[in-house]
Amino acid sequence: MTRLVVGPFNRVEGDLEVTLDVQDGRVASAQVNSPLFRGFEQILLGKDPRDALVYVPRICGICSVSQSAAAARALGDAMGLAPPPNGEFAANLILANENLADHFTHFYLFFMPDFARDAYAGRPWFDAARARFKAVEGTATADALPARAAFLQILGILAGKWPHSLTLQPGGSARGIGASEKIRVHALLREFRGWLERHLFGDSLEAIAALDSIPALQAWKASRAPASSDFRLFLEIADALALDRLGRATDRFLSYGNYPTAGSPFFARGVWHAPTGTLAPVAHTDIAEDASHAWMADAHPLHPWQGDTRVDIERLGAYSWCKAPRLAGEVVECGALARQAVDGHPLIRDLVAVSGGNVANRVIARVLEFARVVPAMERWVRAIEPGEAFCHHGPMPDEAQGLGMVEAARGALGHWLVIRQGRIANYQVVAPTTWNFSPRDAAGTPGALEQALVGTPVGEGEQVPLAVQHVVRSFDPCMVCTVH
Amino acid sequence: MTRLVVGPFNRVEGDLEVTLDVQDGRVASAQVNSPLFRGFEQILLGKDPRDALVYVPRICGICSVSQSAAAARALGDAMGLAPPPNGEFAANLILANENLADHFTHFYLFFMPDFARDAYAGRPWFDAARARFKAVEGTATADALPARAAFLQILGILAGKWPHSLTLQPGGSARGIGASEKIRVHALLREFRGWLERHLFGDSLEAIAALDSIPALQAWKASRAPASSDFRLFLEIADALALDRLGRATDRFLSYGNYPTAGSPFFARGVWHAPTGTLAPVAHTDIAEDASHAWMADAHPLHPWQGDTRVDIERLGAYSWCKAPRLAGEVVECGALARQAVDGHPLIRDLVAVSGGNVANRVIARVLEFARVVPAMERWVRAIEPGEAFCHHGPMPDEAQGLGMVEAARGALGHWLVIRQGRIANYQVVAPTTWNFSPRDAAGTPGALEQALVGTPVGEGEQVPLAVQHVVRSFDPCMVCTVH
Amino acid sequence: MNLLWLQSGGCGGCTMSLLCHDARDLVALLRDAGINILWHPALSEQTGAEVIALLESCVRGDTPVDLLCIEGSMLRGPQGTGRFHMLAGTGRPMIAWVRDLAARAKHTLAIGSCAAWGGITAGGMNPSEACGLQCDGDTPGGLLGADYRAAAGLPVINVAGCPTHPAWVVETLLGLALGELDADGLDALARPRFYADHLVHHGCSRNEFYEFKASAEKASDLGCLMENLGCMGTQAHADCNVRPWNGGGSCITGGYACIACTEPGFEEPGHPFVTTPKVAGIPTGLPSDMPKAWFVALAALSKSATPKRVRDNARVDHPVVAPALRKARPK
Amino acid sequence: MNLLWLQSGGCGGCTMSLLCHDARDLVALLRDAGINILWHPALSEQTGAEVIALLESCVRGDTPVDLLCIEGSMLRGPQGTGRFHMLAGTGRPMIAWVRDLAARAKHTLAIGSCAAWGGITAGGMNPSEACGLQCDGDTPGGLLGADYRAAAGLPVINVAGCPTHPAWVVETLLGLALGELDADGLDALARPRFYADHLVHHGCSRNEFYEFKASAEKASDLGCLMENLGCMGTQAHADCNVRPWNGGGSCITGGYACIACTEPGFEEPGHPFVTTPKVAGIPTGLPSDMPKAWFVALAALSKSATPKRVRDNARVDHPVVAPALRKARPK
Repeated sequence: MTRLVVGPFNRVEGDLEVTLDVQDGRVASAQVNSPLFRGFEQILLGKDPRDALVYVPRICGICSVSQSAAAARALGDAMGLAPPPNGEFAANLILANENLADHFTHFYLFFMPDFARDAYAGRPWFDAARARFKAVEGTATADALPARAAFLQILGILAGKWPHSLTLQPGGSARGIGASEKIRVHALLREFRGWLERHLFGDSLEAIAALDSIPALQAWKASRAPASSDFRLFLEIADALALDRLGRATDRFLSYGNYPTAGSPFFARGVWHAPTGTLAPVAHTDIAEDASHAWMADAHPLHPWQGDTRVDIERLGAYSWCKAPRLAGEVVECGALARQAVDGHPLIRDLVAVSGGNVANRVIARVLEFARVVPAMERWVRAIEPGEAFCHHGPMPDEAQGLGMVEAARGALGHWLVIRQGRIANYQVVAPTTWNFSPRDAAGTPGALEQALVGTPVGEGEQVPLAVQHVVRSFDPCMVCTVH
Repeated sequence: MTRLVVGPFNRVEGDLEVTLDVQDGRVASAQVNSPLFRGFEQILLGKDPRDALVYVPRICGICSVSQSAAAARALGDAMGLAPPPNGEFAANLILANENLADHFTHFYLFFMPDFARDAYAGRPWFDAARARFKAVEGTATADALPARAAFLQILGILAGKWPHSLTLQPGGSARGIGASEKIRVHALLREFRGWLERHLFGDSLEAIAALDSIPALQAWKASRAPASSDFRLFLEIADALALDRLGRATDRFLSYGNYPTAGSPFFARGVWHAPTGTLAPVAHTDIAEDASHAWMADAHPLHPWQGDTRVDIERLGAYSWCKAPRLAGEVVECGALARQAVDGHPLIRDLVAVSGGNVANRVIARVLEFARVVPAMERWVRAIEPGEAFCHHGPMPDEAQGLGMVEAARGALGHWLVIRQGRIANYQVVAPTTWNFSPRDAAGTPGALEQALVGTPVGEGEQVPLAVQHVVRSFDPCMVCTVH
Repeated sequence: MNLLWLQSGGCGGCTMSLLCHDARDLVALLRDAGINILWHPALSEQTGAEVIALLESCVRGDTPVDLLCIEGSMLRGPQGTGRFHMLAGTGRPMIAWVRDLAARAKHTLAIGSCAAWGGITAGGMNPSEACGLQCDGDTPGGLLGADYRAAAGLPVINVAGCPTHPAWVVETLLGLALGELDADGLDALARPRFYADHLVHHGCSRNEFYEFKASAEKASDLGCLMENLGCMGTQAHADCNVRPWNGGGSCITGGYACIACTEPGFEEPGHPFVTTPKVAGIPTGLPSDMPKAWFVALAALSKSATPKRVRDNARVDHPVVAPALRKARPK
Repeated sequence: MNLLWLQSGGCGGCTMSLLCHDARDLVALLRDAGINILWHPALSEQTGAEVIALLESCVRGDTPVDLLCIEGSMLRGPQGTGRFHMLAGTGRPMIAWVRDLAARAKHTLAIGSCAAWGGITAGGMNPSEACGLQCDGDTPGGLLGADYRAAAGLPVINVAGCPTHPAWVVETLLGLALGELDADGLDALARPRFYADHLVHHGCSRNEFYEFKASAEKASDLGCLMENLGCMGTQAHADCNVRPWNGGGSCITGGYACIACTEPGFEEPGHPFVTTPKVAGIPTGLPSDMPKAWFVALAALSKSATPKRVRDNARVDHPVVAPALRKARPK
């Protein structure tokens, strides 16, 4: 049994440390820690509830809008406010812009560069991968950065700046959008669509979204040369490296649903239980955070509304700053794969049914969301009615509770808010990667990544096992969200 | 003898009409007209001299800064003002930015697309040329437009906007530049340099500037595949089409010199007499405009200070709104080729010595200026001293004369100003294309283009002979400058 | 939608400006919105006869013209003959072509102040008898007459400016293509309101100087340009500072005053462009809907209130006094 | 120059913001200025042991560190142990690594308000004992001490903001690489003056509303945000409106107030962020060097002079009254 402490783990958002017990060339046990603790939940205590909109986005720079959206929804829940149609469209566009940008960043900057490592030299796909995806040096970096920057100009128009915008409000959007902004956003969306169709897919977004089964996906991949588009190249690499047999966790997928219009979400909410192929509703009351292996006091599971964040640095048995959220006591996985599975996309359901949650499927689901969400964004922007209200207003109650549930890029994000005497009495955030990268709970059950890593091959002499990196990064982890 | 009236002649700046007498598959005679007359010299009469800075840039959208610079220098000359060092650097940067952008626009948008015409289908270089240079559709358009836009952001920083900036003043620049602007301009220059090195040359600018002879040029061209860079592709095409034997005019080259630092121009002023290989100085007093074949009254040659622009639409023998400027009575050619020849660049001198002014050489000279001017711009921006003055000020005299001589992208631009009673009494502009595309003078001598077109082959059934287009566009004509 | 672009009595600067659009792929952007470029003098391959054939097809109605973009003034001279601009190769006045094509167009756009009002070409004594498509300066009418309505029912859309901002053109084109731009989107002068409802003054980086009436006295001074150097930003309908040019510039950041190039008659302000007409020391040009009396009072008061930083920086070409650090939080 | 970038008690937003730089090729831009990225957590390939080896090499001085960029707060807690952030895989507090590396760096940059002052992480009662590299809020000192000077002689350069603008970072890096940024280029808080000498208020598109004290009353209103909604733009040292974000946005164009994220202590304004503290109806936060008396007078008078257009538009989320047309030239 060999113990490897892998860190710093980069090309994730934040600082990540993974401790592995390796035996017979495979991971026998894994413990995950985000070594950074800032205490946002403590910072928020006693603040004016609206100030949460300033603090919580700064939990994370990469999913700033998601946190902001969740906070706005929690506040809206507490205040009894819901956005008008324009507010919904604007909020959807803002959130979708960030979420897709996250996916884009993950694919091009965080995930794919691992296939351009010298360790893969000699593979038939390596030269193309290296030329395209080599960290910093590859053409993808030079192409992707401006594309991403241009795409995020949508946020510049709709939310002023990114990260950390205050545009999202409990009652909608603080930014009235006129015809000019509509046109500009539309233009930017079309431009981004063009880039995706040209570089990522080599095909129309609709064609990608229409892929409805594994055979269809395979057929699409075979229709052109692997290097003809980035996604094809990934599929080529995934097949070659059998990524579909790497990083499987609990196959229980949680999605809070997202992008509501007139209250109806574009992506459905629920829990997809892959082994049984069943979809169950989500009751937030089933959620409890267990700090038994965290450097936190009071380890027994608490619903976020009762949650308490107090540090106990000397806690025995603790190895993480991360609490262990559980849904009805179960470990779940969240993210694009969960979203699409819960939403019932046929390709994703097919993939999950065959191979569950794994490195390949997670990436495929993430990429699929480009094809599904961009067209939706085009519809949302066109639906905006300049001149109509974008934001509803209302008083802040002295006593209230609020819940904000949002699908961030990486999955289910929840904000639980308690207001007493007009001030924040409790504010608990359960972020997507908190679900995915949680430590063991009181029952000793490892978190999703901890489970996913078991069995991962470790090469001879590998200090930082590549397969482990693939698995870890396939979740698109954000440690600053995980521990806040 | 067939007469062809070619027009509208696009991918030039403005409206151009060329009347050809074709004989034996070649042009026997050519007459050039800019069919648009606006009367700027009339508009300016009686105005406050400073207003010239508003009006004259709007003679032309593509060389707005050149006109502005010439006006500023003429006013400076009249007021006895010269810019401080910072003013010189700023002005150089502003002018160079426009000039290089003009070259860039000409090469990618105006000139090269002619080689992507179906008429050249079948040529070994055609596919690459079509994919790259096809008007609107070619990759060059998609690549070049953003590159040009980014490059012109230098003007956004230094002059507020483009075209039509009032930043250039008689005493320097109205825009104080700080460290931040320096850094940004430098970054934009480096970015543009990167683009040029990556797409246009496939080599460093210094390497290009260092090419000192035809053999060196040929060797450089041969070192890589023709399609490896746009310039190589042009060279390939030029060789294939013997462009060096197309469009030769008088081989007398006029350059007013440009980009002064501490009064010394970066490019020398003079007249290069290719046949004799001699360089002569320029005396503006040798300049006279002959309106004998223009729809103008009072056709005899006049020095611009005495010039008068009065329309005579019924003038017999007139076929142009363009006057015929002559230097000591001679037809001269101006532009990049002239500048580099006058400045003594060895490659250009070599080329001119061998084949004179022709389509290929003009393009080569223009492209060469990227390699020579961009590094100079980098030096100018670094030379700026934030905090030091950028503009000198002084009173406008009631009675004065002023002369502004500038090298626009297309060549020698002169503004002659007479002030009486504090108002403009006379303002005469002799633009580069006025030199190049002038009609016959009183002596019947055709202008430079008219001479260059003689002998150009005309294909069977060609209504708009391709070779003619090559020749015409090789001059990078601007008809709105020509006739103003 | 088919887009046909013609240039006449202008400088071509509006096209040059358009080509500075910050889109990664401008052509693709237009194409993506369903806009097909029939012919553009700077971009299209067709030259000469090919162009003439196209124009004639459009005039005949064989080729639909959805977006007729005219850049440059309509030169009616000399003596209304239009001969100051005969379309090359056709021997026919440009104004004639425009009239014919406009009759066929679904939308007719005047690109730039030249095409909108006559613009700079109408300066001085207007030697070329320049006018706009539907305005002659600030007088309705122009080449096509005040009553002209394109096939879609809208008047000539005056995307005015000299040059016109690339985004103004693109958004107008996209707006028409996407059906987002209708009569309500045009101001009284038929300018797209998405930019014309702004004032150049909005977002001007010299706002603090304006607030304290700390004014530039000469070219290169940092202060507000209104008091002495002729800035008409408070009257000019454009968003040049809210939506800057060329990556972040504007006339004012370039160190010179706004001359209200989007306005009809900008070419003849009645005074030297870069000077401010005054009566009794008070600029005659004021914020477009602010009474002078108020301006006088405010101006005097705010001048008195000018912090040294603002006052000093207004008169130099680079900031010499930095804003104060906030030492203590407000109570 | 070698650039080493480490993240600690922040959100990574400054990196995310940097990657939004409008350069066509950001990496090439840096490379072009001679900047070699040794390691960046979001961009570099090296993971785990490779990184640790690199850091140790830098600490030893074997690998020169010319530009040490630190993003995120320095977490001294709990009880000064720094255990709230142990660099993954090293079992060593991040603050220890930073101290060692700073001792070797030619230039040390605090990227973002977290690294500069402690920033948002120091909010509330500062549970993590967060501080900046050389400032603890608005108190000099921080992790490295007030006396720290990098090898080149400059103090920690505080490229503060939350996030920090991509151009601020790039220009600072380029400025150092090109030798354009020296001590004179830093303000009293060691922020680069090219942005810190501006106020957010400069170039704010709501300037006309500010001028007439026509204020927004609620989120989404178009008016000036200072009077009611907590905008600190007149005090915040940044050029967010002069040099907008993400292609043209800013906090204020996004519909919300500037919270002065570039300032030390912005995380605890002493009042709810988007509200304006007032005394006797007068906002306590005024333009940083403007006497309140003037504000009172100007505000009163300018409110009286407010055109209906400005007054009405201030309180809606889209313009409802257009600027008046200028019917005739001023005399």
